[in-house]
Amino acid sequence: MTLKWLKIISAESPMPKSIAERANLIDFADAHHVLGQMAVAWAGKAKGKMKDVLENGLLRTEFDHRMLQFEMDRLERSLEGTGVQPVLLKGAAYVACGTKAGEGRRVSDIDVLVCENELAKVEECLINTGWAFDLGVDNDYDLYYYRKYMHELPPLRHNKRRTIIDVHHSLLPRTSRMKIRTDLMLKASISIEGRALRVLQPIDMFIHSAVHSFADGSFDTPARSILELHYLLQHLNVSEINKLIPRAEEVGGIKATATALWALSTLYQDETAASLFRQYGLKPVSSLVRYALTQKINNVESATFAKFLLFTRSHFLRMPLHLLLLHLGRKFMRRALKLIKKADPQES
Amino acid sequence: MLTKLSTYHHTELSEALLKGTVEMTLGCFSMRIKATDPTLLDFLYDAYRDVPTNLELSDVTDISLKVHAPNILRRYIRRQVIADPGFIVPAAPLPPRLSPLALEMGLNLSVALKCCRFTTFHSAVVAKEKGAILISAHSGGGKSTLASALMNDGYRLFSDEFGLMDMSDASLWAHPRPVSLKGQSIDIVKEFTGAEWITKTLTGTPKGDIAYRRVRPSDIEESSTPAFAKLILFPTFIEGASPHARELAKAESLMKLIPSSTNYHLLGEAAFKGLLKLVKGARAYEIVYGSTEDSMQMVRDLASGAGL
Amino acid sequence: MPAGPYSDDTQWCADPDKIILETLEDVTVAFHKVSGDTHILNFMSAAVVAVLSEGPETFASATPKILNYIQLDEADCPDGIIKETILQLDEVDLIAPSRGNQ
Amino acid sequence: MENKNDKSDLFLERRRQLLKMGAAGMPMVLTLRASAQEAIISQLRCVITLADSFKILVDDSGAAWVGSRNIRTKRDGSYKASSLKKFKDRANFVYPEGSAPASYRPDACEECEVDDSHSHGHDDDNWYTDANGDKQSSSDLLAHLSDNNGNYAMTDYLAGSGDDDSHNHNPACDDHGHTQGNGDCGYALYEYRRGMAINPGEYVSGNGFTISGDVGLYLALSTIYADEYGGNGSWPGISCIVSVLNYLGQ
Repeated sequence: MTLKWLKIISAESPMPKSIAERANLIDFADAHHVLGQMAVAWAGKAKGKMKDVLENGLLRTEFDHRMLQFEMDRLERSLEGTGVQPVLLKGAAYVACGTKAGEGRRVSDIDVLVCENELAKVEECLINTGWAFDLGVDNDYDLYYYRKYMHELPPLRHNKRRTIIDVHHSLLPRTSRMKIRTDLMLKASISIEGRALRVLQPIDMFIHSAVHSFADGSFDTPARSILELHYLLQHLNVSEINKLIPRAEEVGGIKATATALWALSTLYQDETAASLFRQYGLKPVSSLVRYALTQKINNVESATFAKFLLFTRSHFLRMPLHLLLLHLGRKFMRRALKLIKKADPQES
Repeated sequence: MLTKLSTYHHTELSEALLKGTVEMTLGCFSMRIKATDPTLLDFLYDAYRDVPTNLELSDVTDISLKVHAPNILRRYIRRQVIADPGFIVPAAPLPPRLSPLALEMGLNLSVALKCCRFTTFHSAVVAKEKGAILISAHSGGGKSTLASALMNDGYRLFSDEFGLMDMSDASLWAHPRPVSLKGQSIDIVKEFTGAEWITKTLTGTPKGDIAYRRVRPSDIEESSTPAFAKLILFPTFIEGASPHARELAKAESLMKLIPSSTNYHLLGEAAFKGLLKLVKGARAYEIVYGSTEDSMQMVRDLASGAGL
Repeated sequence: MPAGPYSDDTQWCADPDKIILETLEDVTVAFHKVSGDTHILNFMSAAVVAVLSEGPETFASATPKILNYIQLDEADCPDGIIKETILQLDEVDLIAPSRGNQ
Repeated sequence: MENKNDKSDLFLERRRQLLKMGAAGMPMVLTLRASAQEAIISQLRCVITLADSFKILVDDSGAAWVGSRNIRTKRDGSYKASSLKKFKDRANFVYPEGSAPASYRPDACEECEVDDSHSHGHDDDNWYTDANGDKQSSSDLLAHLSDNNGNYAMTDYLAGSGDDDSHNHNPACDDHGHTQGNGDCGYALYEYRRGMAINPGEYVSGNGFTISGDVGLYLALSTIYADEYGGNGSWPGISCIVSVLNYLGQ
């Protein structure tokens, strides 16, 4: 793709004149799961087949949002009377609080954050109402590992609806080198009107999205991540923008935030991001990582080298070196689990 | 404006296929095809001969399909083709001589999973002026053979694979691609339609022999006119069985159609309301038959009973 | 399986705005607008939805109204079947505890 | 409210009967499962339960070996060459290059050149047009795996990418232009346990078919197997896979 497509998707640049380019753009937007966002941005402006094609994207995201709505209803029902108010994260949060980053966004599962001391209660309620740990996590040791080293319960899948919920009690794994002050973010979270659910405050939403895209995740959906960060930043008012960097320092998300601002200003020419970057004299990440990110957004298919770098990097950020050395080269935890188990018999 | 595919020269069609600018329109969907394989060219001339085609895109398309070797390496080592409707399909990579199958498979998947403007039922649809017959698929039900026989009985073909329902009024829309025939049904259909309407047989596919019945120019010319279903059939073919029909209650018909839809759940309330209109407006039967002749007599009777 | 905690004092109700009910011959079809699921109700579950659409009821207070609706006596009705039906409907959100009324 | 007088005794008797069945566990609500997931439906419903554990070893060319032997590892976490070789020699199934989808292939062990035009980081203005396009696959991965330098390199690399202090370092190559192997570059191993249930239909989504997770690799190889041998043979779960493919090919 070309970087300028991102701005066409958000309707900040005009539709390309060439029909062939439009067709390629549509294929790109679809493959990168941003066709629904493009449909919202172009609502009322697209004509002919373009309108039909965008409608396909819109109908799929409308479905996602109804499913999300239903799962939120079910979550509230499951926790009714417990007083626990989970904080919705990512896509679910954007959709639930009606921010622009949620419009037309695809959402496939629901991520929530609760206090560590509420975790057991939440687990009990969900298990009692038809949720079960998802396939693959089938023994006590795996469960133990999840609780000990990761930042969430294993994913729970509903036995009838087959939907997935991820319950986190920390925004990053305990093993992560980066320390994010989940407690501060939880404390500042705000309730959603009419619901027993909460969302992060807008500044924290941006910081968390940055952490998720550039530290926790491996920038797997670059077009979506960039648009998401752009909309989240756009949503902040002046006083929130002024607080963004100090808050990122406070909660320990400054590196990811700096990378996000760099990515927005370079890959999306986002003025707000660029001026924040200059104003605070932020230090970008290594050129190699920048190279990898750019490769990835430019050509997702052929950037396997870049992809590997990011994969390794995201794992590096999640685990201390001694664990990582054991883990690297596997996409899943199996071998690491066995080795840790051997090395640390008193733990199991 | 409407240029038939057969009027293009081999070289120009082949260049446009490589560039990915071949645009074909059939009823409610337009398709953009990109392909690197020459086998596909012959198949297009054979099966899509009369289809309106452009070699430059006139607009973006409902469906965008690339039929290509899975990766560069494989293209040289052992050439294989795979259909890529813009998402990853765990479909069996097929040897190049079966690229027509990859194309048809990819187009079917694209309609089933990417086109959301219509509620899509896995079924064949044929129609006359007074209304349409929707033949719900059911493996071994023989919907393609039945649809082919009905075409020879004066019905126009909407599709042998998809019932496409407009949710506002439950009207059915046409997307008349070639009718896919498997195994014995190739000869059965050849007999009543004439060998000149059947494409070359592809042998040794993962599903045995496959051939396609070409769509008639009349089916294509009328393909933007919708029709309302008057009759819904759920056929089962049992070798040697005597023909039998059982009328279904509306709720039964609804309960059988919902699981046959690829996107009913996705489309929500509009699909439910459309489906109610569809089942209320049509008589529905479960039919069992042992030969195409048997089934045709029974279907003719049911059709006239339903006002067709 | 219920969709969440409940007690004998739980006030149950159906929200007619969330559901489209359609009678096809002797079958009630219930479409849930949010989940997008289509449910087939028998006379018992259809009666529960109809009664709880009129206003919130507990298991106990709903029972005579439901029996009256289906024209059966308490003796005809196996123990617990009304409660069980309510919980099945709770699972798919065709009914729910009424908010702020617990 | 229904009209009592319209109801015959027989009708009420049927209701009593139904309630008894309800008390015996017959559901009072029937939910019609219809979704894009189950779209195409009955053929997609089969579930594979693995009768035995197995492993899939994938190299950077996408070739794959399927077997059940253990592959021993060295202290640093990399595979023992001899054990790798045994696994490959005794594999139950071998797939040629290009079989495993790109996302499952490990990175090749890089060959690097000492050439400023190919090093990143020294010229920040150019960094993103300066593509590392011509990486060469290593011809002898095993040699790298047994090279201690690889471990040093990985540690160094990690520091380089994760730590701001050394962000001008190019971790893919060391300063001397040596090729570096890291622990498992060249091979990735996926394990499938006995008793694991695989539902190919779940990999159909509103968004299309997705090849994801460990199961995705298994599905991708299964389709290649099906292409070669159809529903016959001993590949685990092949008949279910073929029934799914039969729909897809319809």
